[in-house]
Amino acid sequence: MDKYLFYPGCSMESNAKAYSESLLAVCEPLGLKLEEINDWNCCGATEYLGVSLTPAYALIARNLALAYNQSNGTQTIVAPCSACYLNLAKCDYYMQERPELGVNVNDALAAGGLHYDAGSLSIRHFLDVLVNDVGLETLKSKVVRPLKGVRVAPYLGCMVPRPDYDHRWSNPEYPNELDRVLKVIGAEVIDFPLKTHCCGGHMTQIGPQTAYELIYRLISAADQYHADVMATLCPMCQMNIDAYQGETNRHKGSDIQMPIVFFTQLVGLALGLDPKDLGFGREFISTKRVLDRIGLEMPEPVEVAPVTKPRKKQEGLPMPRMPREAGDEEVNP
Amino acid sequence: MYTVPYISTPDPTNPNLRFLEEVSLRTAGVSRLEMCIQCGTCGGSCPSADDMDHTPRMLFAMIRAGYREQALKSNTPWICVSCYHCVVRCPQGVHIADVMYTLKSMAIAANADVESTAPDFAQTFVDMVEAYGRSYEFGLATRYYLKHQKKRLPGMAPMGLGMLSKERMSMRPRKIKGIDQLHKILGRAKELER
Amino acid sequence: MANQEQSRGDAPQFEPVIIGFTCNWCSYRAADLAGTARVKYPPNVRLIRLMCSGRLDPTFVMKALAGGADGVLITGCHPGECHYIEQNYKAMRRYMLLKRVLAQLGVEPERVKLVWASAAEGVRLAREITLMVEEVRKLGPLHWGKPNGQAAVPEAIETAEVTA
Amino acid sequence: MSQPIHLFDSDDPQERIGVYVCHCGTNIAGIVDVEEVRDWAGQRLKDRGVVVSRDYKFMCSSLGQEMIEKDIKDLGLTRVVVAACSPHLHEQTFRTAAQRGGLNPYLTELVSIREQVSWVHTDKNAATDKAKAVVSGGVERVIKNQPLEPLHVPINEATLVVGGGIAGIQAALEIADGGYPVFMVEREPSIGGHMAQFDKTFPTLDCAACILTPRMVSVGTHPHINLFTWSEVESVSGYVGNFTVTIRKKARFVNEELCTGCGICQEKCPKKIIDEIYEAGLGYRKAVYTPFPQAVPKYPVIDKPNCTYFLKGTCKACEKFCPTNAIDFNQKDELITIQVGNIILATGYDLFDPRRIPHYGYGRLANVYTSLEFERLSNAAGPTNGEIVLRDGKTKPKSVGVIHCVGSRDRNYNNYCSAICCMQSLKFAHLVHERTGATVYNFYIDIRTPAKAYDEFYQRVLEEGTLFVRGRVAEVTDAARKPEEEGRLIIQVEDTLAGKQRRIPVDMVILSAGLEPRKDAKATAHTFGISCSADGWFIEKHPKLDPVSTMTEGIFIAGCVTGPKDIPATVSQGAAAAARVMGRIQQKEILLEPVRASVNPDQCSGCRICNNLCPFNAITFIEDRMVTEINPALCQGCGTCVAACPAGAISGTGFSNEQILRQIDGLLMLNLEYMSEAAELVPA
Repeated sequence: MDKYLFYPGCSMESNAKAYSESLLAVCEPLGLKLEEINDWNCCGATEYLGVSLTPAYALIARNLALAYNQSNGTQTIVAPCSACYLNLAKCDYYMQERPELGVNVNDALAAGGLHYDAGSLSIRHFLDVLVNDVGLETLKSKVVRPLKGVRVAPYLGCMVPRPDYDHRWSNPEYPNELDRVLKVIGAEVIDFPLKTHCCGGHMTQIGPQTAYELIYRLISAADQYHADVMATLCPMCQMNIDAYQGETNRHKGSDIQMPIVFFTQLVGLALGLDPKDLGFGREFISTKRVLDRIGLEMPEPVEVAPVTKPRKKQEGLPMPRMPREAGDEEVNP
Repeated sequence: MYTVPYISTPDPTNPNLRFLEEVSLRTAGVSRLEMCIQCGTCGGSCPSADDMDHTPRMLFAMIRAGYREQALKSNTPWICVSCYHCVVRCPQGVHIADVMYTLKSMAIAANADVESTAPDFAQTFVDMVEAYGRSYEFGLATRYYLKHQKKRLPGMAPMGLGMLSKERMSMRPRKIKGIDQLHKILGRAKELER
Repeated sequence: MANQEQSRGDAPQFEPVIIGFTCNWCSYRAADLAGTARVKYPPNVRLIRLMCSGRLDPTFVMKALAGGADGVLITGCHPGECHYIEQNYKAMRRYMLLKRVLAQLGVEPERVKLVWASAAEGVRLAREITLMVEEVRKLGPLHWGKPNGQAAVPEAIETAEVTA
Repeated sequence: MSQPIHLFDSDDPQERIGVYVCHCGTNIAGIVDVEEVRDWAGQRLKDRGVVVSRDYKFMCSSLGQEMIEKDIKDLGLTRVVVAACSPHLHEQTFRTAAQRGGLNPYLTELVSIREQVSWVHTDKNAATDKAKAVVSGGVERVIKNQPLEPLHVPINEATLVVGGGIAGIQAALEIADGGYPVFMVEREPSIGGHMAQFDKTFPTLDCAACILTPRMVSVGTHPHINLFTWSEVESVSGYVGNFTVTIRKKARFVNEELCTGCGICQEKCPKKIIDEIYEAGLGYRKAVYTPFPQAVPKYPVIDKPNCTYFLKGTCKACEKFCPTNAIDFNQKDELITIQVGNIILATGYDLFDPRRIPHYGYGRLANVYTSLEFERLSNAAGPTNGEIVLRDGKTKPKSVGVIHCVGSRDRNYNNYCSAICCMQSLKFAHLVHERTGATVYNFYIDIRTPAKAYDEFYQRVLEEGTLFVRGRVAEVTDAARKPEEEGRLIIQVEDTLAGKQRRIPVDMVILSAGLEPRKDAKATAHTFGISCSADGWFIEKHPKLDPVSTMTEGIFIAGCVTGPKDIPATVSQGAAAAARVMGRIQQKEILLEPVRASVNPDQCSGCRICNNLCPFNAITFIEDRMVTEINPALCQGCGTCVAACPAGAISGTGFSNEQILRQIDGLLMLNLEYMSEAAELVPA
């Protein structure tokens, strides 16, 4: 069983829960073992880099240093989230390209008793591992429920195939890895020209007009190609296209219903897993038509009443204070 | 693979750095900004160019020409969605996306008057991360929307509730164990940044 | 002679002497180009023209270090661009061997450097020279064959033979 | 000297050396204290044999040279050191001056104190000190210089021209017209090269075929040209003046003696194949074919991998209908060996494959064409008889976008400018306008029209109303955003002059693809023993002053093998290479620089370490005597074997161990008797 260090990233425990569930679910049948990096921290997404340089890279490098200490010969980190994958890879690369940056970052890490030699880990995306380590042949041999008749628009978004510091992908604009995986699991794969175009990223928050336009371009193109569903590998893409589709439609005066799921969810279906265990039902745009095609029942949509508890007094940041629960760490004591 | 860059980085101790050199120096990696041939591949590739004050290419020309104030005021870096299309297409290998990050951080440092709420969003995100070690979407969204986008709140509320009910957003933050260690690291990094 | 310049400077700082071996077709022309373009670099390097970096007999390097040079810069065409087709690869292999021998003799690796520079790369060559002079300056003098006779030449070099 | 670490021979013959330090106006004298260097050399190097040291404003002037000549005669100088500019500039000048004075020219040394001292340093003292060291190195080296004679090599009159494009054709015709025999080898069934595929040539717009065909016919019928088409060079041995070349003449399956070129076989052949080469994939040919009607020679070839008879064992339609029984299915490849004195390589270029830029859509979007495809499309003899139409074969485009710099000027593909694309794209714009009246957009980074009548052509295309958009195209897509974009190709670009991102819908896109070295360029370079850049372009002996020669004596290059060129430049190079070859032939023999390695058989231990080091095959092992020998005509003088010989049996003239070791001594001032004294010299 191949073992990898695993850097889930913040989204995996929140908005991309379906990704997390399905990814962990498919590892077992595919013979992959992921060992989570202990006490990893946020990679800073696209925000921290825009605020400062050294702190942003030190933030990322803490994860690399922790991972290296934990590596035990497992020199590969797998990151499923696009921004995390890019940031980890970028940090490793730039610490080499600009030795001064490497020195500064290690200076900062030393304050926390850590050190990282750039270049000592390889940072890979889960899709890359699936295609190149597990192999499509193996994947094919494990398919028990081919996704026959499901028209899928493969959608990778930006940050995984680009800028591709380590030349791991077939092409930064038109990579074929995701297409090949989807073909192997029996889906009808659309040659989707917008497969690496942008979903708008954080613009859904700060410049919604821009974001709605980008989301509209994607969903309308997928719709023109008669896709049943889009398959992605990025939490941000999934979130934008799924959760903001309603707003986009309202804004554009359109009525497109284009579900988007994580590719691991589709792989899980093909491997015969239960849709419920793969996070189906967490999406805003129903995936019923996808499951219908392969004769599966749509699981009940996940609806949990939000937990609200009284706020605790807190110093420091002007934050809504949150309750403390068992197993949770003290918040700003 | 990593290859040795040919372009030299400017001397940080030089008190008379040109704006271009300053931007290069503050960019991670080797920016290659001086290599720009103004071909417009970046502006052509940009998915959000329509909303920008200046296309990236124009912004680079402004940086070269030393229009510091105007460049830092430009909303262009804040509209950049980090899609890296321009980066891989740039015939001169300019690290465009990273230059955008640099301009953002310089604008924040210079308190530049940017017509966008993006700087505040970024700062709020960073505050959250620094407090907990992980991102905290609920806190971020609440604080940011209350401050800047009150009008959008009614529209967004159902979605927010949906996120909560689908367990895709948690109302409480998660905090890492090594938060003290992280604070030390970031503290030292901030010292070095100065 | 290594101290010649030192006696003249206001603040006495160590001025290393570096012998540079250049290829007639690329790096020597790069040095010419640096001149034509008036690119400045420190005067500590003295160049010797060979027809090809493949001509570099490791003995030359030993000889230069033994004779008082504080560093040796070996330059040649980029891999794949040798005017004699592939002889720079041989230079590269010899360089690797030479580095091992020198390490055994206690010479710091920074003192002997291999740099590729095409005929068009005058600026690059000047930069590499500048960097190397700085590095060697930091290391201080190599006490081989210095006239005050304190540090004698290790006997090993008299007999050291390195061949490809 | 407390440490006996240098190699001075006490038995050095006492040389009489003259040292000449040049001011070069203020070029040197502005930084280096020339008088001080002169005095220093005269005094401190006296014991090393310096009998005279002088300075002069311009040593390279006739007065400066005469000064050296006079000293040689009057003072009996045996060695000369000139400290001035780079040896690449004036080495020959001073050697000749010494020779006029009666000295062997190789007993002079020119050391550079301009390019390597005065122009690159600012501290006058340090520069003067370095100049002294450089002079000292030159003096030590020149003591060990040997009198040398250039090598004489006889020249075979025949020439091999590889490649039958316009460069090779021009070169072959020039030499053959001069009355010397030429062998021409061409890989394809016909000569003509890329030019035969073109429709019009810029900027005059004359028809390519009309100007090329007469030349091709001349080659085919020339009494001095021996043409091998459908052939490739297998191996080359020997050296300048005396090359032995083996040519593989591939089986044509058509007997050239009997074939009249009537073309009936092509008519009758039932097998139709897409022609990837001549028609650039846009048209068809038969399994027995000549690439085009004007092919030279006119004999067809049978394409064995596609021939029904070879595939299935039956058919033989061509054999049945051939009126002269020229079809011969039993033909085999032939190996032919020829002797030539010189070789001209004119193997041309390959077109950049735009499939490598997926966002331009070539291969994915039907109506995206390459430049070569468009050439065939607009060619009256092409697959559409010159109709410019979409891939459906009938619709005329209403708007066309021409994209410049595809695969050129781009770090991701090729760094260089492909030189011809601007003019080619302007030509496309003109042809589209003329033939279809469509709106034409040209997307460019810079318009480069730097040759005769080129910019005038640009003006003309502007007048015709072509719309120029300054901006490198970001992508070509069929993903429509607006109704007017539907079903069309959308070119997304920043119009950098307007500062706006634009999306321009068109019907057809033409990619002006760049030129690349032949895929097998490196193998070709290896076969002929010449050097090739990392890209794969062949390297000239000197990019400006000797652009058609290579480092390997007797092997010349012409046309696009050294980099992208337009037709006029290519033809000029073909003619230039021919002139160089004819000059050689007429000399009957050539003189080679005597920078060569040689083996002292008494010292050679026969270890054979050097045997595999020579890329020019100059080193051979003589089995019966168990020693290695070096062929001086093949040796190029790199010195790798000299450095490798563990017995020190190989010496390299001009760059001997003694010369270099002595120069090191000189540069380090070890030649001064006592180091302590040397230090005293320096004024405090």
